[in-house]
Amino acid sequence: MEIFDAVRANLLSPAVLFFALGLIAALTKSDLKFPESLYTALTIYLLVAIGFKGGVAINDAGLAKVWLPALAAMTLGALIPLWTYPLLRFGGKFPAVDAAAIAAHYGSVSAVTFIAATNYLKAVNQPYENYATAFLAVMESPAILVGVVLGKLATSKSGAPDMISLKAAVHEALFGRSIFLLVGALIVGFLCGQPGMDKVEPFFVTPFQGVLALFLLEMGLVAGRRLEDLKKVGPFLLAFGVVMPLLHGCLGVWFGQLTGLSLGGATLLGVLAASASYIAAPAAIRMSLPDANPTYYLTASLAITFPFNIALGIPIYFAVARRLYS
Amino acid sequence: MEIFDAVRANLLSPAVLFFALGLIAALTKSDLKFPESLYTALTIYLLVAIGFKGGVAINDAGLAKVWLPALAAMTLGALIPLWTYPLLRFGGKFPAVDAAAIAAHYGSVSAVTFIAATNYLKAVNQPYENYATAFLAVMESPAILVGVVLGKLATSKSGAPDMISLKAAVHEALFGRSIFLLVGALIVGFLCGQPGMDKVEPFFVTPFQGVLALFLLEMGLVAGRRLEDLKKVGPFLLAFGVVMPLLHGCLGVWFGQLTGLSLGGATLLGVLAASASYIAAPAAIRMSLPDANPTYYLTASLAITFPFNIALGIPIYFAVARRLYS
Amino acid sequence: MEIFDAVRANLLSPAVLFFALGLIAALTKSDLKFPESLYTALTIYLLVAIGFKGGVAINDAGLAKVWLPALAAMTLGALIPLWTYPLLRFGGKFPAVDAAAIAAHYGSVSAVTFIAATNYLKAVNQPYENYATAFLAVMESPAILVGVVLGKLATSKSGAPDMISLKAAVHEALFGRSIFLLVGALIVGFLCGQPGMDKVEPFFVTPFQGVLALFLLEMGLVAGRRLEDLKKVGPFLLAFGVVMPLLHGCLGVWFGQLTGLSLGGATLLGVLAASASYIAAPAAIRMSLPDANPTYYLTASLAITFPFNIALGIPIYFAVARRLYS
Amino acid sequence: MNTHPMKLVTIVCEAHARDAVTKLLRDAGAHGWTLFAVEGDGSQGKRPADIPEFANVQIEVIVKPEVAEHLLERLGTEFFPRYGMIAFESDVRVIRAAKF
Amino acid sequence: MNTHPMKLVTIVCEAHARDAVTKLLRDAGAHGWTLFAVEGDGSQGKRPADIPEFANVQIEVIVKPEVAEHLLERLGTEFFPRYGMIAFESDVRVIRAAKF
Amino acid sequence: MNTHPMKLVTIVCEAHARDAVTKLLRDAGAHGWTLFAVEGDGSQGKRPADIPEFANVQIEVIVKPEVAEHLLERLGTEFFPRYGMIAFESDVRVIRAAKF
Ligand SMILES: Nc1ncnc2c1ncn2[C@@H]1O[C@H](COP(=O)(O)O)[C@@H](O)[C@H]1O
Ligand SMILES: Nc1ncnc2c1ncn2[C@@H]1O[C@H](COP(=O)(O)O)[C@@H](O)[C@H]1O
Ligand SMILES: Nc1ncnc2c1ncn2[C@@H]1O[C@H](COP(=O)(O)O)[C@@H](O)[C@H]1O
Ligand code: NA
Ligand code: NA
Ligand code: NA
Repeated sequence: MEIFDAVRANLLSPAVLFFALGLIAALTKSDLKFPESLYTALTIYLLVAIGFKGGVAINDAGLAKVWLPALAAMTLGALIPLWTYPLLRFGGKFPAVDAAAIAAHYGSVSAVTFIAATNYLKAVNQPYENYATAFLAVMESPAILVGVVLGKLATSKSGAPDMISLKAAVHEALFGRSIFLLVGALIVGFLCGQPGMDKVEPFFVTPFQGVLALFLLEMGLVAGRRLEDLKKVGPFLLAFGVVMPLLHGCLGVWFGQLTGLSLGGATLLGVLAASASYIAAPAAIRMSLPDANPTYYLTASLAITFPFNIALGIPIYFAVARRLYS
Repeated sequence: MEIFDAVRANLLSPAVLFFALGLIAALTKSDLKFPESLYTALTIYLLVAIGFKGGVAINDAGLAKVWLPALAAMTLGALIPLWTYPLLRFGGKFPAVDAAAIAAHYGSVSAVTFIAATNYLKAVNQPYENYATAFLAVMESPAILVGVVLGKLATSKSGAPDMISLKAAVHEALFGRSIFLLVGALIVGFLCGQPGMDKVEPFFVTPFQGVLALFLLEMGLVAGRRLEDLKKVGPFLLAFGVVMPLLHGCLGVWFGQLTGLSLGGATLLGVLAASASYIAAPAAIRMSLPDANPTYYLTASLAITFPFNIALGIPIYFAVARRLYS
Repeated sequence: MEIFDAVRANLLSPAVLFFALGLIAALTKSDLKFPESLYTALTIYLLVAIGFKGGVAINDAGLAKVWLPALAAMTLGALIPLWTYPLLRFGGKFPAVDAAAIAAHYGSVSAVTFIAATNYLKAVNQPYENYATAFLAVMESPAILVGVVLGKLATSKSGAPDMISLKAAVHEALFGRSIFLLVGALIVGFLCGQPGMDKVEPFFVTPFQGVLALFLLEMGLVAGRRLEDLKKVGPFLLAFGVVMPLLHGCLGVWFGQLTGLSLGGATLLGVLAASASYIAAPAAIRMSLPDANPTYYLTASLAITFPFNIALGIPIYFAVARRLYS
Repeated sequence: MNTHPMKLVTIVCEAHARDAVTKLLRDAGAHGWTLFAVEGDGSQGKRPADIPEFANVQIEVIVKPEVAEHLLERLGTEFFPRYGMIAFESDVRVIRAAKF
Repeated sequence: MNTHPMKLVTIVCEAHARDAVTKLLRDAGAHGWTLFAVEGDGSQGKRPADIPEFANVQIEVIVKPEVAEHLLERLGTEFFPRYGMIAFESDVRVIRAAKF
Repeated sequence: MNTHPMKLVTIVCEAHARDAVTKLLRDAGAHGWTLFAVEGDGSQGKRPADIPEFANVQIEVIVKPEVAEHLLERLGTEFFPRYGMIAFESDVRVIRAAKF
């Protein structure tokens, strides 16, 4: 039964095992802690490395190949909040602003989940379009903007204009650190092309998988510390955090096939659609929708969806893609 | 005269020279300082790398080979406090709680000293059992627990139950960050085996020696800043910090031979026995024996025994092992 | 037209493009920020790596080859303040203490500019003396000391002896973190030679160019945040920050040729002469000439001369050297 | 040295509120501020500062009494409903009153 | 905005005492605390914070006067004999007294 | 626990002034100090603490009233003309007055 094997292969990879180790450290109340500056440093490294690699790949492949699936990815990201918002609002009985905030997170993407997926594909020797990073880059912002607009429409009366200005949201969604690093490195990589890659490959590519393993140890710690918040968010959000990714994952894979991506590329688009942002979206939402309760969207994306995708989601979306492409 | 050559080879290695550079920086009051988060990051890297490597090695060798010498290592670690405690108490006239605290440090081990020793053996082309890391892992906790118990028996009357609970000591000795990282990475490595190693080798193995050199620069700074405390601890502890390692080193080498280790493996067991903990033990002791004076055990392990082992101890134990095995 | 090509080749390198990305991040007020400890960690890595590499190179080449050009470099560094000081004092109408402070910065050197230049030469396949790092090492301090003396002569009356002691300046100029790391690693490399290099090469050499690219991203951020200070310093200092480097660059190239350096080596000596310190000098000057206004010297070296050299200066000095050597 | 009475207003809030708060300080008429990262625990749960989303900052600002009054006013009405935070004022004596 | 008088208790102690102190705060009835790493110098020598074993933390806690009293009491008797530390209280005025 | 009145002198200054200030504290008769890195904004512009050259430190020192007086005196005359900084004092009550 292929899904089972796919999952098993994933669970025994260093990255996932180190993530589990981090979870255990948090649950056993070990005093193990990564300094915040180490977390930030690793984030910067991963975003710059993946962005640069993707840019070089676009340079190799040519924009002609990239624009269509990229457009599809962008559209998908922008659309997701349109059904997750009403679902949360009326199905989950969430306040409008919270529903909008959560919707923004699930329309946006998680770079680390994407990176873990590329490593998984490498491990199972499944080729994929290296320029897929471009999809990651274009999917991060749109959903955030859509979500903020939805939230504004619902909270248009309340005061404190200085904080609820849409402008801030747009700026944060376009120049926030994670998006800026990713898109910036992508452009740098695109301008340098292969000659530039030859210079920096030993730093940005060769040790990449090991760095990811170390980073996932930290992410396990971070997610583990949030597990107690699961009680606070209620059963609906719990189910939402697992079911929606499965749904969006299939949708993403299907979009990938429609736009002519390979089996690997479609899997990655599925992973992106299924993933929920926990860096870009929280920062932008906190600034532009301060009335939304962070416990909801952070717990959902960080403590539910992220671990689910890392452990089970990725191989599942891959199996789905295999089914679809066979 | 072989000891002399062994020492000379050691003193001209980058690791030891950078350690000396750090000492000089501290003594010349240079404003050179590593941020604490860099120290923590390097510690995490070294522990995870060595643990993972060891786990993969155990997976290769099979547990059958490992358990006996590991048991011997563990026993040795647990026994050391039983003679160092009375020696400090009655020979050194130390208060019971301080004697127990210091004894715990010398029964436990220093991961960095162990790592430096493996690098030394590589440099002199002396093969050793890669799974020796298992000995490091199992030797860290037992002596701490024994030391804490000894300390408790001596201070059983005094108040503040919340702090002096043995439970805290056990938890710290088993889930403290250094032990948790080492054992955790060991298990991860064991589960992944060689396929996992292939993925992360360029990060956890290839640059390892260079990272160690940089870390020892920092350790030189740290140790150098403590040198002025040497005055405070008195001649007995000074002698203790040099003589006991030599004694325990020979003991460890001998245990290694008895349990069928190779020349290299026996040297490492000697190094472990000779080394004194300065990460795991101080944290555990400070929490479970707060009445013990940190100046004693930190100065002894950090400012006396650690530099001695790095510069002279390692090659000496190796020479001793060579003598024993010839 | 060769200068144009030389500049173009430089502008499309990852290092320079990442520097530009950092500038853009600062100008667009992105919330991208490197933790200070990451900046410090990268600085330590770059200084130790370049120093160690240089030391090994001196060990290979032998001191006989190195001493003459090194002496020339040192002299040049010490002389530069002698004409920049009066120029700033009387031409720029700067207070004596500020003129002295700025002069010290331009006589001293920027390690990062030097490193960027070595990478540029690698990129254009221009061989150079690896021991050129020695020139970097010996040029950092002399100008600082000369500058401090000039400043003292001008402010000899004013109070607070504890701060204006020349002793502090000398100590800072010789044991300040950047100089200490560079010279220390140089000596360590010299003592280890190639056998030591073999051990640490995968960490200190292989990923070096990639680390530099990441560091220049941060330097772009840092420099970008200072651009608003350009208004405060006035047109004279603006011109000074661009014209003097060109002048000193040619002078350095010429000194290089006189002392028998290769085309590559002469270029590097030019770069060193043209560069202005922003780590060693500011620290030393702030302590020994506290009455000097940091806005002047920091803006000049960090926001004017550093970006100019990284983007245009380096290829220009190289083109000049090519002209001179053809 | 003659010292001058001023108010020190201390704010501890989540890192994401940083820009909004510092903007408020400027609007309220503060001439400067000091800020640093802190961990914390409170009614909204632990802030271990392991990632920016769970980090706190402590902001200290020295202002004239009337500015402090106005500042706390706005913090209480605009910020407290939205952010996990505390704010308090205390009496200090500064040198160089002109700076504040 | 009407403010309410409270006590700010500040504790500077070695990092290894952190858990013991925060536990004490809870026991003594504090509803929260703020903590950050500091360097220091004192009777027990320099604390350069180069490694955790030589790091300090500063803990700030706002409590009702009677809680402050009790807190300092226990710090003085249980902690001062064991740890390198200082502790002091000062008067502050908070908004939202209910939080404390 | 009986507490003893003391002065808390707080100094925020550029990181490069650190050694000069701590030396002054010793000279003035302080028995210890606490220090940590901070960001800031003020009359001399932003101090984002991105590099040491643009970093601030906050130094807290508890001293007897007369020492505080003397300390602020020297800070105002020797340091304020040279460094970007602020300094202020406040009243605190310590336990173990002997330490200060
Ligand atoms: N009683 C207190 N004393 C000191 N700091 C507090 C206190 N209560 C809350 N804080 C700080 O204020 C932050 C937000 O508080 P809260 O909104 O109650 O979670 C906490 O994370 C703490 O850093
Ligand atoms: N007079 C003081 N002013 C401010 N902080 C102090 C003072 N004395 C001690 N400290 C802080 O308290 C810590 C422990 O003090 P001690 O037990 O005297 O070594 C020191 O490391 C400093 O951080
Ligand atoms: N009003 C204020 N409140 C709090 N901190 C201040 C204030 N003014 C200045 N500072 C701090 O003191 C440092 C130096 O101030 P200045 O010399 O005015 O630039 C600033 O970087 C801030 O950290
Ligand atoms: Na998504
Ligand atoms: Na031992
Ligand atoms: Na120069």
